[in-house]
Amino acid sequence: MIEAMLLTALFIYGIAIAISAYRIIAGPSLPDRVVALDMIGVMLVSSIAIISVLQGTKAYLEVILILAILAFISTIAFSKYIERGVIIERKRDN
Amino acid sequence: MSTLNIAIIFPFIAAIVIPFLYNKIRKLHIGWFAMLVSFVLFIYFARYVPRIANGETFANTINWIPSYGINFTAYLDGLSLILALLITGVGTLVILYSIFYLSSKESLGRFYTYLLFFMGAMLGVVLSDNIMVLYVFWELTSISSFLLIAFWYQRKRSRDGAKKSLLITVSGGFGMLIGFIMLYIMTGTWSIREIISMAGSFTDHALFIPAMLLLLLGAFTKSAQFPFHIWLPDAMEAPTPVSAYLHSATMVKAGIYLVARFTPIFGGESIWFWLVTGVGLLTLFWGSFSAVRQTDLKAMLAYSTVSQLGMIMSMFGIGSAALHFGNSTVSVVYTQATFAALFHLVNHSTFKGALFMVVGIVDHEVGTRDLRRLGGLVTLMPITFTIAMIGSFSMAGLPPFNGFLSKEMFFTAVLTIGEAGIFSLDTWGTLLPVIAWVASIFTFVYSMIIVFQTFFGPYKEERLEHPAHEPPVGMLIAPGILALLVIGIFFFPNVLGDYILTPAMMGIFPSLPAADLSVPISAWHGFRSMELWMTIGVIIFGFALYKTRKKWAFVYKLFPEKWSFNSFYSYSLEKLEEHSTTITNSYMTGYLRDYMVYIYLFFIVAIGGTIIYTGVYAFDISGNSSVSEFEWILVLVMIIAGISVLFAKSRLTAILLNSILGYGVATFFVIFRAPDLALTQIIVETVTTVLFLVAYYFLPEWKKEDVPRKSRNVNLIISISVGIVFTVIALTVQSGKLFESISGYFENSYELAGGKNIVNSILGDFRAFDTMLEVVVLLIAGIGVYSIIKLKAKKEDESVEDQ
Amino acid sequence: MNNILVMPMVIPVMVGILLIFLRPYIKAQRWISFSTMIVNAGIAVYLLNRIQTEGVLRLDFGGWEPPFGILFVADSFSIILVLTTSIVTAICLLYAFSSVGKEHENMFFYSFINFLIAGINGSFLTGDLFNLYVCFEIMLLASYVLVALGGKKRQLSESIKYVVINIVSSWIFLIAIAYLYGTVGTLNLAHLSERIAESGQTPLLTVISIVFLTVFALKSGLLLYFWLPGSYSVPSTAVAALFGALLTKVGIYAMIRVFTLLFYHEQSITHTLIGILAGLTLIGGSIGAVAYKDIRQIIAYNVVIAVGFILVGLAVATPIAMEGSIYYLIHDMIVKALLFLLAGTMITVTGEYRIDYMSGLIRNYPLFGWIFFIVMLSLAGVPPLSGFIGKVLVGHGAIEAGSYILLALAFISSIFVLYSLLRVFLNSFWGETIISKEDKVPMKNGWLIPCVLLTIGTIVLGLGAEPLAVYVEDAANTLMNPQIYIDAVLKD
Amino acid sequence: MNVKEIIEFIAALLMLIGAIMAMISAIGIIRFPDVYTRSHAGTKSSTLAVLLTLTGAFLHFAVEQGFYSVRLLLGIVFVFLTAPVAGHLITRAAYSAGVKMADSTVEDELKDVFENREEDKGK
Amino acid sequence: METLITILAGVLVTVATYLILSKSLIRVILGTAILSHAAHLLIMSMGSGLKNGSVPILDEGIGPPVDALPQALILTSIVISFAVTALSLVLAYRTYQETGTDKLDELRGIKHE
Amino acid sequence: MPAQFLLNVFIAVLWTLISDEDELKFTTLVMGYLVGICIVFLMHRFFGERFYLSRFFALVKLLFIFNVELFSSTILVLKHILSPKIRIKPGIFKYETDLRGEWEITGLALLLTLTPGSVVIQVTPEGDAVYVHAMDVEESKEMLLRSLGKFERAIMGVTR
Amino acid sequence: MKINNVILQTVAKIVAFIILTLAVYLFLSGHNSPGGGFIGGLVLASALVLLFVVYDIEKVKNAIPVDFKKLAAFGAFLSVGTGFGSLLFGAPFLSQSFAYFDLPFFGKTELTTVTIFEAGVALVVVGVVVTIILSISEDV
Ligand code: NA
Ligand code: NA
Repeated sequence: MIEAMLLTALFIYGIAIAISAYRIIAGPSLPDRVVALDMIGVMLVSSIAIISVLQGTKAYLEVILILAILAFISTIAFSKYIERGVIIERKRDN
Repeated sequence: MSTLNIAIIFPFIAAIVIPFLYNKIRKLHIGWFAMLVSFVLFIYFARYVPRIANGETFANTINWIPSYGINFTAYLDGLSLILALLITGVGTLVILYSIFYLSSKESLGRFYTYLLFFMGAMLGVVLSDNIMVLYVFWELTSISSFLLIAFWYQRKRSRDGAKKSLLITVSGGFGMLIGFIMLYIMTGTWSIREIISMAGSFTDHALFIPAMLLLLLGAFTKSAQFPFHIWLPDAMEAPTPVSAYLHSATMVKAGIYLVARFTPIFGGESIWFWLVTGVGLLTLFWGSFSAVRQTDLKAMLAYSTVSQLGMIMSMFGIGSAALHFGNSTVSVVYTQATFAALFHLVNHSTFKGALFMVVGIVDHEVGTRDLRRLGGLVTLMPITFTIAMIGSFSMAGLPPFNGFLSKEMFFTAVLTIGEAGIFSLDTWGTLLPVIAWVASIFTFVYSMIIVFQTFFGPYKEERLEHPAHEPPVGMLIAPGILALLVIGIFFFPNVLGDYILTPAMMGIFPSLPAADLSVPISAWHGFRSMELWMTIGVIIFGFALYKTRKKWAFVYKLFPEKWSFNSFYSYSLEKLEEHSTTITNSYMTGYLRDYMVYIYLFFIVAIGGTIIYTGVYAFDISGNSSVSEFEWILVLVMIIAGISVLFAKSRLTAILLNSILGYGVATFFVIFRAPDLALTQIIVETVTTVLFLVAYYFLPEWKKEDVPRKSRNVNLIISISVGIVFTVIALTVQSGKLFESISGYFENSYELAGGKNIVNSILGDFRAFDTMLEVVVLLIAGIGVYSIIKLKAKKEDESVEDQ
Repeated sequence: MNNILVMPMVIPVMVGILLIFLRPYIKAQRWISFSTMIVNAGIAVYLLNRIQTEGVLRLDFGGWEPPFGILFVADSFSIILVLTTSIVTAICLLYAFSSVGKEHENMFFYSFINFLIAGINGSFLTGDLFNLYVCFEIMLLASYVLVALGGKKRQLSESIKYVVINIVSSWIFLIAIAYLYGTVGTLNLAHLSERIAESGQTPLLTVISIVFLTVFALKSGLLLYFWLPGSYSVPSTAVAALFGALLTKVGIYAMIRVFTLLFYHEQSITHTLIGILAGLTLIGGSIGAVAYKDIRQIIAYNVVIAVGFILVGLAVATPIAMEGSIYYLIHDMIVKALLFLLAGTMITVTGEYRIDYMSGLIRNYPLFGWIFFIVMLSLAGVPPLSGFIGKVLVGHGAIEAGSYILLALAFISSIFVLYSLLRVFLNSFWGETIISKEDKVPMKNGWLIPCVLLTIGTIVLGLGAEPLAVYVEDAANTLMNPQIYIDAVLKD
Repeated sequence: MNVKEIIEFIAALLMLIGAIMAMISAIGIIRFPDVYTRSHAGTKSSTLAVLLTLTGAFLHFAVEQGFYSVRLLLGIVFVFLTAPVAGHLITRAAYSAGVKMADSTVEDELKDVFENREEDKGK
Repeated sequence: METLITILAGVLVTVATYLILSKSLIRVILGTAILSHAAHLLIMSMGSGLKNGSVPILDEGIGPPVDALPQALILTSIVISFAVTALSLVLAYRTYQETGTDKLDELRGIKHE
Repeated sequence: MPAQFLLNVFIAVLWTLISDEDELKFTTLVMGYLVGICIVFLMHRFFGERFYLSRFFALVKLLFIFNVELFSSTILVLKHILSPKIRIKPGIFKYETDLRGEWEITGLALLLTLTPGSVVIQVTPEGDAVYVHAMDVEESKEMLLRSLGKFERAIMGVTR
Repeated sequence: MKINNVILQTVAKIVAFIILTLAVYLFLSGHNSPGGGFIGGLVLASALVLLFVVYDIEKVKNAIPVDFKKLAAFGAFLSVGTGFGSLLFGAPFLSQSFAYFDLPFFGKTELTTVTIFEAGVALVVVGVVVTIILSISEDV
């Protein structure tokens, strides 16, 4: 039963991801898409947690961490790109 | 090391020495040194005459590439000797002549280097037993000829002439090379003597005829046989001594030598007979016919040479029939044609050499060779005239000059061969004497033109560069000697015959008894001989045609210039370049998309074609692992995201979608039990995204692709096909695994490499080398990026760029 | 222990790395790089002779037994190529010293060259398919940088095409490896050969072999040579020479290796296809070589022709033809380097690219002109220069195998080679001299000496073909008898 | 049912609830009218989902393998730390980029400040 | 699963190919990035079964591990594709900087005759 | 305050030494630390400072408040999402805060943003006010302001 | 209105430290669990990327005054150098050796040349990623 619950959870996550992906494709604005991608990242974190429970291995715990961190970095980069165009400045004015 | 090999190499060494010597010694004409070389060699070869006449032959081998049986074997027999003597003898005379002909302002060092280089190469051709080495020297003669023709390389005509001769002779040489290789394949040896000893044993081989044809291609191009003769008139751009030496006396005889040399192997074959005889006669006719219309003395001599070479060639062809009858007395009759060929070979060298020198003298003294500007020189240049007359009359076949003798023998040959009853000669045989006779008439005509047009008639000083007078004595010595030979041979032909020609015959017909090969030469065959009447006919008709030549000159207009082989040559080269440019430009568009289309088309056609041809596609999903709903959704999301990239209106959207793909792949790595990969993929994906964003700041936003619908459809079809091919093979592989993977071994990574993470152990230990190199790849990319960004072109560099 | 086997690759790698630290010391960089090549040549000579007595050598990295680890395998074929590469590179480096300029040299130029050579030598030596891919990538990455280094407009726009096309071809390589691994489950070449032979090369394997063919056709410029004329005409002369001499050769090497060691069971499909491609390449190259007046284009298409010619030998697949291909490979590496150096120098001294804008150079630079003349003859296969013996042997093989069309195309193509270069010689070296003695750019010894050395190379290789014969014969023999290679790798 | 099984069940339940919340958040980013409101759903409701799911996983490993994963806790901390920043940054970026707010928006006190800034730039 | 993943890879290949055939340099580079995803999925699917086994970390997994070799190969390949993508992006940037265009049909180079 | 911590560690080590077990055990150290906490708490007035763990307790309190807010507002947002017709009136308002310094401002922003229905969209350059985007200004502004106040106080409990 | 980045910068500081720690952890644990030189290096690099994005090049460079090109080269030197190291012991190129030692405090510890090799890998990754990003960003 537990496995069924986990699989269901995973399935639901999958749908959630699919819905978010729709937002990426549909937009309309770029920030919309970034929001959706960020959300996908976070939901993948959860999904991988469930997968590792299902597979019974701790091997993916690093993946979870790394995904959480790098989705964040991605989002920062995208936001900064939208806001300023340049994402790495030589010298910041503030 | 035998002196024979040294004799071949000697001129080469001298050729190398000359430039140095030339720089050191300025006072003495460097030609004297070259002449000494040539003369020494002449004496050297002359000393062989008695022993060769006794039937001896000489051979010596120096190893060159023994692994492939290619060795430098020098072989001297009668046939080689005849040419060696011509090469060195005429060489000596030509150099002597050139010393006075060429002013010391010319680059004499270069000239004599080339000339001696040629002499060595030519000796190599006639003295080599190994056909590969023969080929080596063969090409060297083409090259030296090329260099000599373009001696005045500033002139466009010289360059064009040189180019033409090189292209034609070297191309022919390439064909001949293939022929040689075929011979080797048939016989297993490169040695001519060994091949000859096997003659007859491989005539049924499939390569026999191709080898023969290719060999003849080489011979015909080199000896300026129709239709390859076109290079020879243009080669007249060379300084006159060169024309006299290479393009009449020696190099052009290399092809004839080759035919003679290979007669024992191919002679007796009907194709050989008809090709050699037919092409020879055709050349004879066409050369003499064309010579008449020339207005440039040298061009006239060039066509005359073509014609004469054709005559010699045809005689060798006729003579080859002898081998059809094997070792019988019947065959001896036909060998006389070969004898005549050899005889004329020598004769031609004497009278044509003299004539070229005369033309050179005229050109040198009055500054023109144009027949329309010449005339009346007889009183001003009597000695020159005498030599010219001797040469021309000999060429025309008049007594008491050597040309008469060989011409008579030629008539004999064409007359008798019709009776042989082989090679369909009974039907076509009568044509031979007719062509020979007609050609002789034209020969007579241009010979007369040379004498009368130049030396008689009104003297037009105003149309000459310099007033006419006799040249320095030195210039007359060489042609004078040749003229004396012309007469001397007429009176004592059998000295030549017995000591030189007969031994050469033994080289050509090694299977026939030596005693039967010598032919007594006589000037008088009696009134009943057909040959005499033919000669008389030639003189009568010749004179008539000479006198009326303005009336029938229109004949030449019947063949428009553009139908000539010459125009064909220029036209093809021009069109070749033009079409090449069009063709190459048509597909080398410089547009990446086009190139990618070619590549993908290749991918689809070659691989897809093989799939269909082998019928290999197979799908078997029974071994598949299960698919959970999550995975289905993930796949769908990725597919949709992937396709959406194509429609993304902004590049940022595209990158976001690509991120989905990246994360998706990472998730699949998790699902497929690959934590290391998932980690790497996630980080690399993010860093790549950052990189894209960094670069985007500097790049323009992507606009909608304004591609024509047609090429969009092409792109779509290609993309889908590539995807299909890719997928079909992958699926087939999955259902057709043949072996267990070796990776079971790595499962013991802890015991073997002390690591529990198998992937890491593979990367860090089992396949650490890959990892090490991968680090290098990264490093290259890193510093590469730095270098590419930091190193910018200066503006002035760009200007040359955009040509 | 055969650790010396790895040196031709690892020494350049290490040197390339160290030179990054030696950035300010350009002189040191030059001579270290040069010495590296000389050392490599020495190692190659040593190995070549060891192979004659001990047979094919191997080195298992990390001591992991084949087929599990990665290993280098040295047979005569690969070492001959390593040797030639080292010599040619050393000479091109000499040229680079006085031609690339301080800005380039300061931008890790010599590091990239070393990495390029490391990649090339690694490709020749590796006994592992995936490692071959990695070695290719090293070579390619270095070449990407070298093509673009300098940052001129045309360089950049050509390098972009070069890079993208190579990325795609590397991708095809990768998937080909994946397919093969999926089917036979191993990456070691010898092991692959054994397993493929055991399966009798199933149709599927034949299909996969065509995927490999596609890759190597791209890398070597076999029919898929569109990228070549552009990208070889933009980098600095010394680099172009290295490219012209070496890069396509790696593709050719890989093609020969793969189709003699792995996929030799279905020659009616694979080798026929190679033959067709070689023929088309000869045609396309020949047409291209006479199409343009830009000397860079002319020589680039000459590279293409040589590719076709060498692969005729593979298509024909007789021992003699194989020997011919090997001879021709060596010859072409030397002569193409020379040709590119000459063309580059012509452009430098005249400032022109078109042959009809140059004239009478021989008067100003006589030695230089004669070198060009010799190269022209050598490339056309005129004896006794180096192209001759290879041409004869390939021709021999083609006749034996009855491939008359290929034979004809191969020989006709050499007429085109001759004609294309003859045009250059007649137009640019002969003719009226337009540059006066005062205006002429002085010919640097640094340009001339490398050219002279390579010229000596082509003459010596032609006249002295015999000493090489034993090695070439051994190389061809190993190629034609895969079992020799397999035994060397998989048996102890 | 022993304690272990109960905890395992609870763990699974937490994960399932997390999934459902994520699902609802996802619907949120579809249904909400503008990027600002969507970001509420996107960056935060999903945070809770992650909190629940990772807690579930933590519990699972704790009882199943006796393994108390600091990394999972760290993951939770991480999401809590970063998700709001991400939300903040995206909305800020959207605002800077001039992404329109929904028609139903009633109040924008930032507008004036921003317009001043634009004018400053103009000078 | 294997079939599904292969088809996914095939679709990615199609997309990437289409992108590579386009005019804009950035599209092309993006195409090459997607191409590598496809290759990696393919290599993965070439192992001995995608889910047949546990994580290739001893102690960690239960039962025999999956085929680890393809994973190692992919890792190498990921890093190499990263290097190449970085380099080509920089080239694209420099090309645009020098020539003022990122349209490949305007980057044909010189016209020869 | 570091002094308190060092003292605590010292006690823990001492405890371990006193325990004098056969081998080094982590649990013993933890036990010693707990004992130390008690001792330091009793003694902290001697240092004339706050007990160093009081901030910890404040933090726990903050987290608790936050979690309550998180759940309540999440439910609010989810309700909005799931309601058949979304009737929200979003808007941006300015909130001037007494908090100063990067950590305090950041803390407030994080907490506020994490609670659904509100996002900090800008911080003034002076750092004395934040602009908040609220999902439903009309209905929930009051509630938001209340929780903002709670957060402010809780943060100050930790930092000051 | 100037942008006040206080939230981002504050959080980034914390996050960067966590990532750095994680990087070291992943690097060291790679032999027996996911991680290793590549991954450790990549994580480290991404921490730096984060700092570059959040702050600016000058600030980060002042804080970490390293020539990343040389760092990368040094890393490559280490990796390739371990290969040469095995030559000294007459072992085949790139032979890795490992052994277990009983160290005070650490207990039974495995020491292996792979670690040096992987350290080199990690340095290259960090050096290269940063070099690439800086090269483009600094070019104006
Ligand atoms: Na990303
Ligand atoms: Na909130």
